[in-house]
Amino acid sequence: MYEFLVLWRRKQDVFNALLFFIIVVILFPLGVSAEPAFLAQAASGIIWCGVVLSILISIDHMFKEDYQDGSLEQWIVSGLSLPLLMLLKVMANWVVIILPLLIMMPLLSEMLFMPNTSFWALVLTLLVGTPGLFLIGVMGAALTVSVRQGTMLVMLLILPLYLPVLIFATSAVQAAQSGLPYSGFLAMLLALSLMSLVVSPFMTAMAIKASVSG
Amino acid sequence: MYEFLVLWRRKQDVFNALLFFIIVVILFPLGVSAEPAFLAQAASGIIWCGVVLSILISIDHMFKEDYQDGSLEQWIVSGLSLPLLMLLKVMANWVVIILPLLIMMPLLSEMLFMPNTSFWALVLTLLVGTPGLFLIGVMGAALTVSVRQGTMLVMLLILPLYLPVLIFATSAVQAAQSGLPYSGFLAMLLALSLMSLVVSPFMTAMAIKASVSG
Amino acid sequence: MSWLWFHKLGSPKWFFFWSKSWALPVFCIGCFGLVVGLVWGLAFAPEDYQQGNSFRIIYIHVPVAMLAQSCYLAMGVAGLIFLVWQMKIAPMFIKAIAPIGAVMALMAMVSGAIWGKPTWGTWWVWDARLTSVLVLFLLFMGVIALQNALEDITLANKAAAIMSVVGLINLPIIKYSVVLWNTLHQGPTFTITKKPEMPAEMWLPLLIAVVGLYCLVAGLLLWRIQSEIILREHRSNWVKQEVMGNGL
Amino acid sequence: MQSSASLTISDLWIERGGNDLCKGLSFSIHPGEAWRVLGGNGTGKTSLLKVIAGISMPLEGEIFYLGQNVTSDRSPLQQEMVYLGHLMGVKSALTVEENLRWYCPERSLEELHNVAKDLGLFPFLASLVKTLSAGQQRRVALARLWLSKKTLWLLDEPFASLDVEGGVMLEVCIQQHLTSGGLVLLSTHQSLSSIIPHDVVLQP
Amino acid sequence: MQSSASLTISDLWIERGGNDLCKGLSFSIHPGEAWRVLGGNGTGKTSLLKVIAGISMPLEGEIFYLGQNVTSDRSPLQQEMVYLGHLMGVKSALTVEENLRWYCPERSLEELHNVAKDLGLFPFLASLVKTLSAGQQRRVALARLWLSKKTLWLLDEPFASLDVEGGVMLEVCIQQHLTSGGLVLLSTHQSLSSIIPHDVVLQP
Amino acid sequence: MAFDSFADFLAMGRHGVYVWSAYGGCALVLLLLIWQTLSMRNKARDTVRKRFLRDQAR
Ligand code: HEM
Ligand SMILES: Nc1ncnc2c1ncn2[C@@H]1O[C@H](COP(=O)(O)OP(=O)(O)OP(=O)(O)O)[C@@H](O)[C@H]1O
Ligand SMILES: Nc1ncnc2c1ncn2[C@@H]1O[C@H](COP(=O)(O)OP(=O)(O)OP(=O)(O)O)[C@@H](O)[C@H]1O
Ligand SMILES: [Mg+2]
Ligand SMILES: [Mg+2]
Repeated sequence: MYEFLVLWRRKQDVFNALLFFIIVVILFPLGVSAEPAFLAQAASGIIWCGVVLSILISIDHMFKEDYQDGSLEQWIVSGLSLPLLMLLKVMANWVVIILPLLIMMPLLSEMLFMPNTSFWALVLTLLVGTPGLFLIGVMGAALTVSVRQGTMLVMLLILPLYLPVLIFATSAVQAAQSGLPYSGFLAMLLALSLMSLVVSPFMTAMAIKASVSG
Repeated sequence: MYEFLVLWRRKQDVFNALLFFIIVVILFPLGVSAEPAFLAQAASGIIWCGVVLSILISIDHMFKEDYQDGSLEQWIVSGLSLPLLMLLKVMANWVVIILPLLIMMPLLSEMLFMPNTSFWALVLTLLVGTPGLFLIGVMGAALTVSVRQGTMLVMLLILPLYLPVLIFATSAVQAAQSGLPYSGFLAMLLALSLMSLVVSPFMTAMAIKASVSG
Repeated sequence: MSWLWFHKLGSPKWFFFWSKSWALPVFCIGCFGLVVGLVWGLAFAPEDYQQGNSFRIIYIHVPVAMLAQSCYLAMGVAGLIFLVWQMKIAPMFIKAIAPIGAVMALMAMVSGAIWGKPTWGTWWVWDARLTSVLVLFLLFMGVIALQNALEDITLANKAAAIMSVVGLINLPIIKYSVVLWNTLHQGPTFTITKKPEMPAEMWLPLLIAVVGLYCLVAGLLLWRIQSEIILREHRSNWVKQEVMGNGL
Repeated sequence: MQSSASLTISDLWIERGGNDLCKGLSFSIHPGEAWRVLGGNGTGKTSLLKVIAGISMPLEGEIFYLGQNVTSDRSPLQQEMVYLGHLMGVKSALTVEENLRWYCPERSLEELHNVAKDLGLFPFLASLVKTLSAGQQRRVALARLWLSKKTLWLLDEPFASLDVEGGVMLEVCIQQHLTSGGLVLLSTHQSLSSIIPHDVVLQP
Repeated sequence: MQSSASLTISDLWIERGGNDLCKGLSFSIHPGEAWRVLGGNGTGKTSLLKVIAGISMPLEGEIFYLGQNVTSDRSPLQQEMVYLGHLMGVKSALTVEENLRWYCPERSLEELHNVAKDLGLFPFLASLVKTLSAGQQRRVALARLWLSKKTLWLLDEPFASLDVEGGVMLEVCIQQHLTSGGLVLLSTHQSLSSIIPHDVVLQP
Repeated sequence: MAFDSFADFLAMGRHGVYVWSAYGGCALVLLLLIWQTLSMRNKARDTVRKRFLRDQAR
């Protein structure tokens, strides 16, 4: 898919997404408290908040350029299945943004003094939960694509939908931390991701169509 | 100044900046821990991190549109003092984004169980510190204005420079919280803001010129 | 004093030929010094009574940490020179030194982290020195990312110079602020005013290793600047001659 | 009437921002015909083309393609149509070659290079589109026409920012497309060298 | 020679992306003269205008305005110049009226309204520019010319996306500007009705 | 010599893993940097040479 090509051209951005995430993770110890005990307790929450914020920021740009250079018009006109295109685009973005992030995870968990018990839970929640975040996010991005400077608007629309994911994920990690089973939370996350997989491509396609024809 | 007019047209965005900030502040209790004792300790740090992130996000857009519609070219050609224009633009943005935020402050400090002792310290640090954040931020925004999807790049460039402000501000609030004098920290913040006031407009103007002529 | 050397230094052609004769010797001296310093430090220096043999990491840790800081200093000065005098060589210098500096900062963090495990019990703490090296690393990465993101060469030159100067102004502030915020790390061994507290057998190899690494990096830097010059001045006749001959 | 025409617009009513742009507009395009949409600035040429392309919806009226009503489901039309709007859909972060391959993945690299040569883009194949001049960017978009095998061309001011040579090339290309039975609907302000006999005139 | 000419370009050498666009270009524009920059797509018309406007820098060469060397310090030139590029500097998030007031704060509201009437923009004074058609947006940018009292006009393809009526209006406006002693330098691909006797031709 | 035997030298007290991994990591990175620098120089020379030959051919 050429989507990858476009992303590859912007490999710099991918790299930047990663660095942004790292920076958020740095910001918290510095701004709030740097004591290992505090950080160990807050680590998974901080990482998840960082992930949510990076996704929010990168997702907002997903259709902006395509809108401004007229590519969205071309997609609509092309007769290809718009929902499918959306899905591919989301997948490409997910791979490119989340994968490097997962690779960084051991390093970050060390920097935040995260206990080993919860590390794998964190990785699992990220794997299962982030596709949902992306899928929910694109709906917002599609709705606001015709609004210049829509970043904030996207966030406003999306964040309430992100809260359940965030809550389930951090609950899972906390359960793992105290030695409880957390597969229930993971199942909930998976369910959320699957649900958005069903709903999101169609909603996104509809939103894109509405934005472009407006 | 018409800068205000453009901003006023986008009052939705201003409103959104505010809401983004509120959402960040909500995200943390949910993601990390909602215990009052924990929150009271972390409140000022969370609020400052929220402020830093909102400024980062809104600052990235500051010149994008002006670049894309050719206004930056017109500014350069107009023969007006570019550093002065930059300063005015920063001022307009600061007023529009920080003022509502300050108005929200009592509400948020209540929500995060912030002790009264440190409330005024927080407000003062925000008043004194945020102009510096804006002034530092525009330099990054000006440097990356010709890069599409430069958000992440801006953050990477700017955030290391934001750390001192963040550290002095939270130190001030923590000093206030434990009843110590914090005017020294405030003076440092003021010094930082003043220094960036001297350096930033010129650097920004230079960066804008370089970006447009490229 | 004549300013001639300054203008000469600014001319890529002059710099190229000047550096061509210096790069290899400096690099070799550097390698030699580093090897001598490290072998001495690793095998012959006495054991530290507190930390045992883990302290031997100092012979690589301190040189790279010092280099990281010096590289930023040099980069910032080059940026300043470019902004004030438009010296042609300065942006090439920045382009060449930024990756070296980033690597040095990274090595300082890695060697420090490995040292931290036996002495402090963790790989990482949020301490002033460590945080400021991390920030240093991010500043280097910022300059590199900026140069990569901007295709237009004149813009990339200016932007990188502005960024390095701004970082240079901020570096002492960052340092001061993090020191104020949290200090755990050891103070400096070498100061101009005081003699080191370690025994000479311990600090002498360190000094040799530091000087060696400086020379090694200087050699690398000259080579990198040379390749930058070749790429940027590819249309001038002397580059053609240089490239078609086998001088390189 | 509908049977012999490939594209039939019947009784179209378009409204933008509360103003009627056209009401009761009807015309048919037969194979080998080119139609020109004429009208001053703001009379609704772009809006009309967008409605036919299926990007926006008409208030009333129907569109038939090969006798089939495609007003609500454009898929039969879309597979045989190229639309080139004011925004050209060229990715400025990609190089010229990557853009062409993105739009015409079924064409061989050699074909792409030939077209690029014809359009004077060959030396710029590896340049990012955003560094090209306005006319060169337009040429990149036009390369799609050269390469496409679609029947219906909807072109919104295709001559904009092209130089004289480029304009002649485009006219020749349209002529060829018509002789091979294609349909062309284009909007323009320039007086073309009489290759286009049919006009839709929009009143302000 | 320099003394009688208002704008003198001497020995200009412009380079973009490693290619020379022009080398040793010299010409002078005298008061009351209009010059046209001609050349195919990508020959460097836009680049030339940008260099004269002071947006980018030439590799070599000098620019004189009223006998004064303004190559490195454009401020004397800038105060008497309007530059209209491919990007028009029109704020699409503002209404037409707000745009005009933004650019010409010294003009009265009545004058603005009169110009808007002339350009057919009066009904759209309160519409956001982004909802206007391409030609209407161009007209908003042109309103600046009508309203400005600057001497030197640098226009990059000002006729783009204007309809015939708009083009005639612009030509008349340029003519008036010339008779009042103004200087015009414009790039275009269209053949104008002979109002412009002087050409700078750029070779590819 | 601060060590009695070569094995002692490798063991570094109890800290062999740390010392040697630190040195190994740094040596690796340093060698990579040197290699990259030299290859960059060669690549620069080759591209310029190729460009020159191409221009000559035209
Ligand atoms: C990631 C972790 C670390 C980083 C980023 C770091 C960074 C630095 C820096 C920037 C210097 C200053 C070099 C100079 O300019 O003199 C330094 C020196 C030094 N570090 Fe570290 N360090 C780290 C961990 C450690 C650990 C764990 C130890 C041992 C307990 C240690 C011991 C020393 C010593 C003894 C010096 C020499 C002080 C001097 O002579 O200046 N460092 N380090
Ligand atoms: N930022 C840039 N980086 C690299 N090359 C550039 C840049 N801008 C322009 N060029 C190149 O300079 C040449 C001239 O561009 P310019 O925009 O001046 O042409 P033009 O004469 O205005 O053409 P048109 O009629 O198509 O508008 C083009 O070949 C283009 O590729
Ligand atoms: N999104 C929109 N919202 C409101 N009004 C719109 C919108 N888009 C277009 N219009 C209005 O519709 C009218 C026709 O616009 P259109 O772009 O179709 O004109 P056009 O014939 O293409 O003109 P031009 O020759 O200038 O390109 C204009 O008056 C414009 O203000
Ligand atoms: Mg139109
Ligand atoms: Mg042009």
